[in-house]
Amino acid sequence: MTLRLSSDAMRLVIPALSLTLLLAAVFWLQPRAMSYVGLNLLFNLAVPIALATIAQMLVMAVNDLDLSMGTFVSFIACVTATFLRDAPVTGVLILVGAIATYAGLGVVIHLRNLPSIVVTLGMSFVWGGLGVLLLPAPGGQSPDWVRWLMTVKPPLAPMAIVASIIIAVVAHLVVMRSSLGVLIRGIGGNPRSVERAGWSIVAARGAAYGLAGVFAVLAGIALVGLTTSADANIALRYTLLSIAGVILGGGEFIGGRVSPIGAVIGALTLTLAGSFLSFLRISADWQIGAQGAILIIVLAFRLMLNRVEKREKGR
Amino acid sequence: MNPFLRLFETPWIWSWLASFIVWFLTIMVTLGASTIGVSQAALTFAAFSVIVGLGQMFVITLGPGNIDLSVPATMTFAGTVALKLMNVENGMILPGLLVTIAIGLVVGLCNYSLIKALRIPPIIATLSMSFIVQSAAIWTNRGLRIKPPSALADFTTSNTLGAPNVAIVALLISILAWFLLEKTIYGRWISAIGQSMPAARMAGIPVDGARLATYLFCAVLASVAGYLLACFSGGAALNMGSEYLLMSIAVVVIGGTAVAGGDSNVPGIWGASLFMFLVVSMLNTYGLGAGIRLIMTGLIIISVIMLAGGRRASIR
Amino acid sequence: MDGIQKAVIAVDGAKVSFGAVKALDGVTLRVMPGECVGLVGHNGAGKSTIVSVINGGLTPQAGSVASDDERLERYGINAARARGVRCVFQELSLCPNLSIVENTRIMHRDLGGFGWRTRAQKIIEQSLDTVFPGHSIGSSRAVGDLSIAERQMVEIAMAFSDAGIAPRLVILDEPTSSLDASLARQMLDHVRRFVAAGGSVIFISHILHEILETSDRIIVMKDGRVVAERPAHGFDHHGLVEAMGTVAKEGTGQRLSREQAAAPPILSHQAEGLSFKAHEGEIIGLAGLAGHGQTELLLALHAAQSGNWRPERDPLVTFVAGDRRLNGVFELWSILRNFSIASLGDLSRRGLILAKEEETKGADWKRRIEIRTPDLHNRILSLSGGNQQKVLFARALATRAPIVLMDDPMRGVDVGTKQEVYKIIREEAARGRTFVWYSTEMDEVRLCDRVYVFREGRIMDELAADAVNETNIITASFSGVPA
Amino acid sequence: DTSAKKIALSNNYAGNSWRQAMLTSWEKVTGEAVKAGVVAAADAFTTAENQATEQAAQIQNMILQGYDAIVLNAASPTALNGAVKEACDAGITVVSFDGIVTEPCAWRIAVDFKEMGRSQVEYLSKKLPDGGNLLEIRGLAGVFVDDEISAGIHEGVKQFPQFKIVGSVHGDWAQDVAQKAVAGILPSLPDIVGVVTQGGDGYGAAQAIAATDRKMPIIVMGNREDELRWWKEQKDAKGYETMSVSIAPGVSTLAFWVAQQILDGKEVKKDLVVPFLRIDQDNLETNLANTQAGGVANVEYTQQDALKVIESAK
Ligand SMILES: Nc1ncnc2c1ncn2[C@@H]1O[C@H](COP(=O)(O)OP(=O)(O)OP(=O)(O)O)[C@@H](O)[C@H]1O
Ligand SMILES: Nc1ncnc2c1ncn2[C@@H]1O[C@H](COP(=O)(O)OP(=O)(O)OP(=O)(O)O)[C@@H](O)[C@H]1O
Ligand SMILES: O[C@@H]1[C@@H](O)[C@H](O)OC[C@H]1O
Ligand SMILES: [Mg+2]
Ligand SMILES: [Mg+2]
Repeated sequence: MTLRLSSDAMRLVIPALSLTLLLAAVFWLQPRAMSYVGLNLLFNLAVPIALATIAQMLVMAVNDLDLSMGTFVSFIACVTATFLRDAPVTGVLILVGAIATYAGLGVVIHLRNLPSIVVTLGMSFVWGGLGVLLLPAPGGQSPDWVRWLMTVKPPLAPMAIVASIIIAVVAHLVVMRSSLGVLIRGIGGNPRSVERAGWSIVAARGAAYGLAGVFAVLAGIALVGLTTSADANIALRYTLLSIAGVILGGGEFIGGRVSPIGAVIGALTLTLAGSFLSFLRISADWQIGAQGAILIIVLAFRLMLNRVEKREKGR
Repeated sequence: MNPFLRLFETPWIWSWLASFIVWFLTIMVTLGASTIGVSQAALTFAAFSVIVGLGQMFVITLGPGNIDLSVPATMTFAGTVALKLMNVENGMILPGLLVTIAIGLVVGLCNYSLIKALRIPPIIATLSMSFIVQSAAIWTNRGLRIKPPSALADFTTSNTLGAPNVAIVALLISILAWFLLEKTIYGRWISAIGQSMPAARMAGIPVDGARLATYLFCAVLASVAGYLLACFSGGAALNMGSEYLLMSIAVVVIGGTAVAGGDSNVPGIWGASLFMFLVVSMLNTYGLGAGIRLIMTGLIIISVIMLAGGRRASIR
Repeated sequence: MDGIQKAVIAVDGAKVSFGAVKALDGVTLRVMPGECVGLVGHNGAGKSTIVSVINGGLTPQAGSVASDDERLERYGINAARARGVRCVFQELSLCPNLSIVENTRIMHRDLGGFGWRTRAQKIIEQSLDTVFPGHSIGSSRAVGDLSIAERQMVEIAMAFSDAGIAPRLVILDEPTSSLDASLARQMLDHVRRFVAAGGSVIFISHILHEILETSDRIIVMKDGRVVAERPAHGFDHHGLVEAMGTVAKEGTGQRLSREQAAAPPILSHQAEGLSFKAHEGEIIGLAGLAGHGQTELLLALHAAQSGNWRPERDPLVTFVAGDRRLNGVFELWSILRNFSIASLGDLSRRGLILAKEEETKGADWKRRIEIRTPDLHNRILSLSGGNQQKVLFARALATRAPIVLMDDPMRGVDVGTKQEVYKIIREEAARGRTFVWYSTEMDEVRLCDRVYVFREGRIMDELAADAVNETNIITASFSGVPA
Repeated sequence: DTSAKKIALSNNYAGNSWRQAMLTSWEKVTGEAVKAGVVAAADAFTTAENQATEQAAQIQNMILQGYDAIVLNAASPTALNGAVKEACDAGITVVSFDGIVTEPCAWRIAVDFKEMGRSQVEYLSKKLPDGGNLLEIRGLAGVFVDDEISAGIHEGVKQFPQFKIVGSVHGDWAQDVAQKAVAGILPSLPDIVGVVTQGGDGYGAAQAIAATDRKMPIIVMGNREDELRWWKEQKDAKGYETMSVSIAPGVSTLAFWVAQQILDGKEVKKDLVVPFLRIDQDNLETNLANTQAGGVANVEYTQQDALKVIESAK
């Protein structure tokens, strides 16, 4: 065996390198960030994004796309800031129901052979509406244990870093190492062969969606822990962020090619890119445009490394 | 099979059926007295969704992952620049339109350059691009609302033979789109690309040329929609396109176009656009609050797709 | 039951129809332990359909399936697998995004539990080593990174692998279509070993000598029915072809060598190794072991000659795909649209498609190469694999391009059809068309005027006229000494 | 002395004319202040997507950048509390305005949005003593300002029961959205005498109604130039009467001065109230003349004005 990286490992190297470079740039612009507190400030809001990105990744692993991720996380945030605090039992029941609904969606999408984009587009209205019903105006309050969890100060590394590592490891074990994970990715790769091996694709798809629901629920809870309260629009941007995070992390839209560790890195990169920009002090008119530019630059970097990799492989 | 039953095999019938039901429920509130009013309003506002939806449909036809998220920003940018250029003068209407089209072409070109040069999924490329275009819109006029030239304002807000002018414009564009898809080589090309890009390439289709043309077409339609909408609503605003992000995608998919690409559908866009407007009007009319209204909208979208979905239309 | 042995699988009077098409019209078939049953028939004869019935993927509308004399009422995929029925399908059916080990996990449902990776790895590596001794496929590689031949090897090894329930009946539906001669040999040897040890095999192939030498018994199907069933020694090549009902006009073999080299080349390419040249009216073969750079050369020739940005008014090259799922068919489209896509330039005026001319040309080619379908407006996927391949042929030949690039295009095409296509190729070449033809079948390579032999991505040798023969090609592909 | 202090503006949204006017005022007033050496820097930051999470990250970055004060127009009154608390803990002064935050450590410069809604109905009751049917145009669902103004309007209707709200749509504070929503519900509505609004939606409503053959009701305007100009045209043509009310975008400059005063060591009450800016039939012309084409009627504050506001709150 030569020392050639597997395509899975290569999928990881590129996002990791982009993150490192960006982090170096941030430290250079703002040396203050190079501290326990600084790192936490840079990354703590990436924790819920990372969870949502993993959720999106699970859906993408079975060749679907979830356009309701943002509204769903918002809805969960509303539940967390209201029921989960005031009536924990009801709150937990609602969360379980939400996960079951997700799994159900996976089943329905499979059985009726529906395009996931449309179903989740429809669901995005439903979750949004439920969120507005729960919290017509922003409010509610984070349960104390959630707040504690998100502001805990572990030794050595700040919460944001520890949490990101835990998320990455758990997701990696579930998606890349477990039988269920293989099955889910197999469906993305070639559903027919999975079916011919005697598996129930419906169940596996349902499981993928259900698992996505679990991670999305965790994202909503974590988010409230950071913001202390919620509203129906609080996480709308998670839909696109989570998709971008998966892609940045080396995942692909079809074919079941995903990388959980990459997805977490992608989420961290996206968050960091925002900070990098604000440290650059760009004129107000172009601040929004600069966000686009940075996405382009990070992806261009990914391409460059990909090229290098291809050349290596070619010989 | 009898022709009536065959109608139910067509992918667009469900969006039409849904919008008819919603239309009927809406006018029944006033026992039919609001028929003309509701119909005209629906046609008027559906027209804008139709125009952006058509462009989005062409892009979605190109296959999985193809979607243009820069539609809202392009609408805003074109609307603001055109109105600023025309500066309420009727003589500048044509130059305004030309600049609008030019903006569409530039945005489309940038979109495809990013997709091609960086080999990134279109969804991310166009998202990045939309931020830049939105910034350009802010930079050019900082949100000032300039009125449209009076002739244009009159044109966009009035009717011809009872049909709203904007709806007539949308209809003409739809016919053009249908013609492109069904009768020209270009239509075959994009359908082929949507089904399999490698196969299209090996069949000698100029894949990049066709995809570029499609992104240009989508961006131009978005900018024209922005131009018309700005004139119709009495001025361009920085947030005027934001509604049309989800809308442009929703009308395409509800209309029966295959999300996986390769199979598009013009009549469905009309059904879906009318439906999206009418369902909000109906729920408003019945006095339902925002929460309930959103939930109902979502459930109706899912029901429509459940009825229409599951059967892959066989196309010739 | 007449013998002491019970049939591993016995299908009795199976009927399957898809709409108007009777895919199976009362097929009775039994497979005994320790025998290899060869299954042949023209494209669309019903071979793949009976395979689906046996492996539980398809429930026949009439008839029954029995195993070990036990009639199975609720027969399905899992019941079949539990009885040791394994299948290598006609199209590749692994998950390309997963590693070989992970695919093994998918194929064996009860491999789960802690440490399954180690177990799966052992199982598949063992099987690969047994079937293809000396292979160099690492089991941690992703299937998508493998060459098409390697993938087929993995599938075959997968079917023979044992993870608790030992395989008793292995169905091989055209398993050698992407394997070169030496790999095919290894597989066939393994089939004999497997059968000798008491296993059963159903072997489907259009390469008749493989069937003749490997099977104990041969079943010939035609139009959904079994039309002949005899011990293998009861058939010879000719008899088999006759039983299939295809009139195989024996190939005239070698073409008369002509004075092409004098004309200036119409296509040339500097690949690694010797340089590639093609002259007008030549049939050029690309030979060598499968996956040694032939397809890459074809793709490079195609890319160099076709525009990605603007349509080519007079394209120089056209392409016939071998991997039709990947770069051949447009699945949503009708047969007609699939046929006409490459020649739309000629079927249109100012960008507008002339529907009538499209229909006429389609009907014309349907007749010429006998595409088996009642209506060209049917979807392409309603055709059998071989017939789909014919459509791709027609697509390329119907263009005006003077050069036709062919990427092992006869995979899964039946003998009769092959002969027809060979004839068409010869005629077209006589009219001045040039063919560049990659083939894994020696018979086809021998039809060429000139042959380039590949090894490890380079052109190692060039053989012309009388030098094009099996010995020379094999010598060149293995020794690798450029002439 | 605050000449070494750095102040940042954290703004969640720049997508409408009100926000653009707000940013322009900020730039103008703080630019002069920096030049005069009152403060060392006053940088404005806007988030791309109008989302609380994004703005929370922005505030956290400001902490890292070492600003002494953050002036804040918040995407949510509560969702930023975590980040605001972190800023306070880092010793940073946080002053919120327009979109205020509830975190106790921050200052608030609030407009009484409820009163803004109620006063609309009160005005209508004077113009139309007999009352009648009203159409309500709301802002963006789920946002604090929308809820407050709407609550005020409903309070007003309770106070003047001769009015009845027969329809309610969300116009998202945007003319085109309002126009679309109104056009959709209008055909099914009975006669309406008035339209109560939130700002940025009056002109859209007027256009939708003008497209039908209904009599033009009294539409309460929201200080946008296009609204005022339309009103002026109607007034000149047929004596149309209404009023217009909104918060002045220049409050951003008041917030700036308040932050500067706090940094200077001044005792300032945590809750300050600014009056909303109301335009009536008689001062329409002057206000219109002072409003930039396509902009919003505005008031900018000086340091003196700010001191007055601070004093009067004591
Ligand atoms: N799912 C299906 N729907 C419609 N028709 C089908 C289907 N499957 C098979 N057929 C038809 O059944 C007939 C038998 O097909 P089958 O695939 O069994 O042939 P085959 O003998 O395997 O041919 P080949 O040698 O080309 O592989 C064909 O005419 C085919 O068109
Ligand atoms: N979706 C479908 N619709 C209609 N017919 C189908 C469909 N899928 C398969 N068939 C039929 O099933 C048969 C089997 O197809 P398959 O791809 O297995 O080819 P095959 O019979 O092995 O052909 P060949 O030997 O020519 O490769 C075909 O004859 C085809 O007509
Ligand atoms: O911030 C709000 C602004 O965005 C909206 O347009 O008008 C009311 C303001 O409070
Ligand atoms: Mg077959
Ligand atoms: Mg076959």
